[in-house]
Amino acid sequence: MTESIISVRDLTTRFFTDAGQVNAVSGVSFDLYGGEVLAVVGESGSGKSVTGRSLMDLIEPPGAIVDGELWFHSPELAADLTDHPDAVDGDFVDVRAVSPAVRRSLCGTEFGMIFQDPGAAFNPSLTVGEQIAEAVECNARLARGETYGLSNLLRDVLSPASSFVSPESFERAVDLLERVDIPDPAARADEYPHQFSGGMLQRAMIAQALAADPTVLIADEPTTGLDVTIQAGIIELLDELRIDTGASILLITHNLGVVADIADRTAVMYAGEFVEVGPTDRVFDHPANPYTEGLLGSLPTFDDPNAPITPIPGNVPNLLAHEMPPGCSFAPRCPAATDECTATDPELEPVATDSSHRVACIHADIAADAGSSSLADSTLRPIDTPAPERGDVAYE
Amino acid sequence: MSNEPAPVPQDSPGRTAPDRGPSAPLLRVDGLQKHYVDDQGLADWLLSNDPGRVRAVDDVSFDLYRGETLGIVGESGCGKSTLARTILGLHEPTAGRVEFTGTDVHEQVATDRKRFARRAQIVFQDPSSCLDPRMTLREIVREPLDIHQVGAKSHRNETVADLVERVGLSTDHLERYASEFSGGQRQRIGIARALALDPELIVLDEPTSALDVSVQAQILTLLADLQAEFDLTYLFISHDLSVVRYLCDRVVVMYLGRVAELGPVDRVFEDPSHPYTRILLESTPGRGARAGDRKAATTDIPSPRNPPSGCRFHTRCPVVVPPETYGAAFERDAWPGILEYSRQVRAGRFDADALATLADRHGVDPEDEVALERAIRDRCSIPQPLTDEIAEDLLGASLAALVSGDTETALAMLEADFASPCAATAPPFVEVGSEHRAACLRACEQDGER
Amino acid sequence: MKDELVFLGRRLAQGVVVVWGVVTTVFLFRVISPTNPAQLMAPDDATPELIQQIEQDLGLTEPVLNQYVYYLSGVLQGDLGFSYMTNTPVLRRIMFALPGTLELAAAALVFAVLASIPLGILSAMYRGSRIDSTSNLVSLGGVSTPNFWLAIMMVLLVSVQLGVLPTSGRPIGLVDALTLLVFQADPNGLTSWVAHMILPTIALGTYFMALLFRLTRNGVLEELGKEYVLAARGKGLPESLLMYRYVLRNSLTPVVTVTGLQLGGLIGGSVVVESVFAWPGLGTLFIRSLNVSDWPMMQGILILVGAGYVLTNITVDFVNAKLNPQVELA
Amino acid sequence: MISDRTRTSLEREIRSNTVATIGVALLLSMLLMAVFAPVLAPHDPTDQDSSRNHQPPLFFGGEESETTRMIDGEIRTVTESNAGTLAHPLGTDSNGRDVLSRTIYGARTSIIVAFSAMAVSLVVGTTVGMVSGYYAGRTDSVLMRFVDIVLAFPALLITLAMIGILGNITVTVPDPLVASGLVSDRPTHAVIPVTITLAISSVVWVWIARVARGEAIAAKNEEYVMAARTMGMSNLGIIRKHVLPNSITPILVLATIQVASIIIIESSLSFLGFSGTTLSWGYDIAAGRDYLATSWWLSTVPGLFIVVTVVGINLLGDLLRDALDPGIQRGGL
Repeated sequence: MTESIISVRDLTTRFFTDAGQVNAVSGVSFDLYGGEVLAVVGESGSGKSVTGRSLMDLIEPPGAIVDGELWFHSPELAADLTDHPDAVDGDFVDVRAVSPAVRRSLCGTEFGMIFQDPGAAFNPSLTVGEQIAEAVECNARLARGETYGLSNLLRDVLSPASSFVSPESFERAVDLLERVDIPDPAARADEYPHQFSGGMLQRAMIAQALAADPTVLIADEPTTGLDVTIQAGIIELLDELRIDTGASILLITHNLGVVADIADRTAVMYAGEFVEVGPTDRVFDHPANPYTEGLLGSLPTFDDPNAPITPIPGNVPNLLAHEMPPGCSFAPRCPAATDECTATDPELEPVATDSSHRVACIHADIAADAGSSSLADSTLRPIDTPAPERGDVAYE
Repeated sequence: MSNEPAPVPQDSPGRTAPDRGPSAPLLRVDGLQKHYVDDQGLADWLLSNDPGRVRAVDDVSFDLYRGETLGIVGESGCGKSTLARTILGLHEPTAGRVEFTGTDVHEQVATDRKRFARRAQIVFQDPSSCLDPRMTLREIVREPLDIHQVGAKSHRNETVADLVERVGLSTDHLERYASEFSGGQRQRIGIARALALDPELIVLDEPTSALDVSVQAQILTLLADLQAEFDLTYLFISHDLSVVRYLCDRVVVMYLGRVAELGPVDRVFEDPSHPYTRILLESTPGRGARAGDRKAATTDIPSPRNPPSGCRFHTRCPVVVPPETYGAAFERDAWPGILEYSRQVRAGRFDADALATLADRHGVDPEDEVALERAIRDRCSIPQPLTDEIAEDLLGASLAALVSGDTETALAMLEADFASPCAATAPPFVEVGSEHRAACLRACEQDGER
Repeated sequence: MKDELVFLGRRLAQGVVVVWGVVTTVFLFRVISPTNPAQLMAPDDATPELIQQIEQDLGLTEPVLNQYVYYLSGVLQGDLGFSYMTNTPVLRRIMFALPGTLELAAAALVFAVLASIPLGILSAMYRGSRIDSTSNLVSLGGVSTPNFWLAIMMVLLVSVQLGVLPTSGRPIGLVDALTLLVFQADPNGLTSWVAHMILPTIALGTYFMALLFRLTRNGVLEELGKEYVLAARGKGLPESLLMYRYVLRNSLTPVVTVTGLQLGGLIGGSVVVESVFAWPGLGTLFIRSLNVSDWPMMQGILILVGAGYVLTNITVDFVNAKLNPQVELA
Repeated sequence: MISDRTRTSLEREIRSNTVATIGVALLLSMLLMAVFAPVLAPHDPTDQDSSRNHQPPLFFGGEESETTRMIDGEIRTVTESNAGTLAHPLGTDSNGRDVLSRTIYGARTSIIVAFSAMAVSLVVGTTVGMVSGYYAGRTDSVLMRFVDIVLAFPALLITLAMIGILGNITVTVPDPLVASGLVSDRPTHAVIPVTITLAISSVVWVWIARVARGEAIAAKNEEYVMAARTMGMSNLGIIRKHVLPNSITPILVLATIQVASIIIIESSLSFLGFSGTTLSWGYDIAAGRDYLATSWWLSTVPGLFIVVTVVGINLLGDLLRDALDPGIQRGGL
């Protein structure tokens, strides 16, 4: 539970558009621990989805990951890759430094992705069962070391039924559908995506992500656009899967309520950077960054209807490089901003009271020995102290 | 800007809330229905196909009083947006009436839409679609003034500038096109446009659901300020219970075109009488309940095209009323298990494959029907045997049919022998507290006991 | 099965309405046209009485509504009337000219499909490459060149300058050519058929080739940007299978639709191409009838082509609905 | 009518797309040619002279041949070269008329027919489409069935049938450039082929109507139209102020692209001999067919002009579509 599975260092993803360079993700570093749910929250355009897609290596032109390391805990792969000393550090492998083929095999098997809009992430002209079975099959073939050659393709083109998916894979797909609580899975496997409701399709999406027994699930806004009752079911399912399979979940969302319900730790993102990371209760009860505070203050509190809401003034900046404010990007909207804020861009530093809670704000109450955890000398020593065991730690 | 005469108080037949004194409601919705009927071609007529019918709004009644904010909450397909548009006369109702200060809205709209337009306006949900992209901020906010020829032309630009400043936008941006504003700013423009004619009622159709949290907060505080300043009445449509709780005085909870519960926000949300309201509250994220603690109704919401019989919520309801025929202990001991059993049969969870898996898991021979029946009862937590003998016999027959592979008969038997009154009768709308009403047979029982 | 019947029933009912409209329009054409058929049919020195007699024989003195009812009931029984000029049944003449046009249109369609789709896929896959820019240029030329001029230019180059291919006529039909081949083992018929087909086919098919190329290229490009293609990559699907099962199959739906619907356009285009190559088909027949105001013949051709178009439309919709699970049949 | 953003994206598109710029330039030169035909044409396009027939274009020909001619009352045998001359840079036809001048005048016919047919179609098609899409219901069904009927005929067949009905109507108008005395020795009147224009309009309006209807339906469901209704705006007002302005861009893009089809239909009709004027590209191509073996340029030159014009229009259409219609962007950002 306290073992780090992924260590991301200085991830930087940019888009090179006609309007200019967009700094979608600017030097993000974090660890994801075994079996935890780490939530990345932020408003639209904060770069949280791009972070998730960068981990999956799904950035398409005109975008590109321009910098960063993505260390993945895989002793087997590390042992295999003896000829790439740069890409290996102990049991960790830098996914960004390995060959594209190895990277692809990791992204399909060890990392599963749940997309925001399941309606767009399923091919409309293949049945849901078939598509999940494809994921199963890809994984099985990879395990057996089989490749898919031209002769296979010819057979697929010429025969009316696909020869790619074996009956066993299809059966496994039905099992997966049952696993995510889809009623009558055998019949639903033969239906097309448009015959599914949004909630059911999201469950099918999760089933597809589970096809390869992933170690890490990246869930990109898995409940957006769903009704609350359906959304609650999906969150419940994710929590259940985390316990059953031991997979870590990187939950990308804008819904603070969902975060409070399920996440062990929370990372708050603003303008392409992490501005605060820490245990969820800690971040929600004692926010150290004025932006986090503002975000929480913007939410109507259900159980105290008379509590006033205090909106953050202004708008989320767009991420065009030449339009970004200098220094701390939240400074123009920040009630506590001083001249200093526009001069320096703050780094994540542990707060004084709790080293598992880190914040990027020069006005926050930062631990005295902050300098020692700068990224320069951290190789794979987790930069975040491990997540507390669920419910074991009480905060003062 | 205000030149609307004060509405004449009307007699209201017995439905006025006691603490509002003799004042008549500003808006009264009475038995409103809006059904969409599919187009029927020649071929359908020849093949005598029944045209499809979407019961978007099906018998909705409530009153809206001057100065209050009434929330309408519900999930997608519950008909809340159709309701709003029908109230404003944008759709012709299939049945029922909407009265605005005592006069029928649809008669008024048919004869003089403009007069009604000055009394009721709407703010829309989608910031990308609510403004004409080819118009500037000035043109958009001026448009209602131009249509109604309010004041002198030169005066209108001043009114526009006032409105724009009042909603928190800069008059420097008057000549900008709608597409150049952010989502939150567009929503402010939409509000300024709605205010231009100085209406009494503003319908807010999910005005913040497409906005980020920090912007939503800006719009919510703006709406609250404007209400106090211009003495507005709001009909606030939303799916977000926290927002409704923050902004509204009373709330209508809708499910599949019908009103499930209605009452003051505090009472409805703190002591809900309808199981659907309870589930909505439990599902609302961030209320401290950890995932896994709730019993959310995770099954799909049925389609308003083919709504369930009786109480529309009974297919997802955790507290369906048991049939009356069996003994008193039946509900406590046997009913939850039987309910679970019938839901699983209906969902196809006991087909041949599933039975084989079940047998395997329980370590019994799949050919051994008695053992298999026991496994099913185990899985659905049905006690063995039921205290009521008749019930036991009937359940046994259904189980026997199921393990012999005849799922259809098993289901038919269940539906005949263990039919809940919830599936048969639509519950009446009963008083469960002061000004607090709900449509649930359970609530009726309490009502009867009182 | 019921869904399919309902779908077909509904579309056929609509189709019947459209065909009835076609027949009515075509009837009105004749009524409002200024030419007097009796004048055309009568000898030059005919007396007014004779002309009146002919008018009476043709039923032209009847009220228009009666004429309409006669015409409509005739059409319903497969009787399209008699040609003013030759006094032969219109239907027989049309049936005689139909194979020429059908063979030409079908050959042009096959040529267009075979040449455009592979090129469109390649272009989209290697966007910005030399293949792509060349194909784009060719397709721009293809949609911008009138088919009759292309035909003349080909005649000029291939036949006048090189002297290789025949430039006019249709000495033998496909059925006869095949009969000859099968029963008399004589391949000359087929060679002649092919030789005479080549130039007209290219002339007629080039525009559609260019059109289909653009559609295929755009379709594949659009499909490549879809999120489910990204998702399929994420799950590790082999790239070749992904191209086939996700990109190509989905992008072909509009191509199939347009191919079906362009049959009408091919028939229209064949009017001019037939005229260049002295091809005995519907187009030549139509122009000849137009020049002598032979309305029954023109009406017959228009009704046949219109009805054929409506039927093709229904077939294409049906096939698409069967192929594409998102389209509901009912 | 065009917003700043649209203008910026148009400008960007023009700057970044040199091919399209070439297209626009081609089209503009064709337009100029049509307008200033009397000034630009070196000869009267109808001026016949059998002594200089079948002259090849400049830089072509050059074979010498002996012919007998009557010169100064005597019959002499002279050696003549048929090399192209600067006086007739694109050669002469079988009647000795200047091919360049005829082609320049031919542009007029094509462009007059294309623009007037498109103008008629735009007015009729947009009106029908707007009414049909906005009011929906029975009006829509009736109008759309009618559209289906027109679409059931191939465009060329129905235009031919219309020509059969209308006969060959033409209107002759005085050429303003000649009338003003700017140039002389040019045809004093221009012929406008009314029948062809009407016949082509009778199909093209349908294409416009279909797109206009789709746009009207889309615009009608936008929330700003609902807002206008709650403000009490009349249906006609809504169509005029909101639906039409927001539908006009795709309609104009389609109209641009369809002008290319009209030019091809017009040239096909003239080629078949139904133009109503002899000064047209299609007519000259047809006339040149008989001399393919000897005078290749007769059919080739007018055809090239058609292709250049249509390419220009198609490039402009692609440019407008890319710049104005975000729905059909060419991938990428």
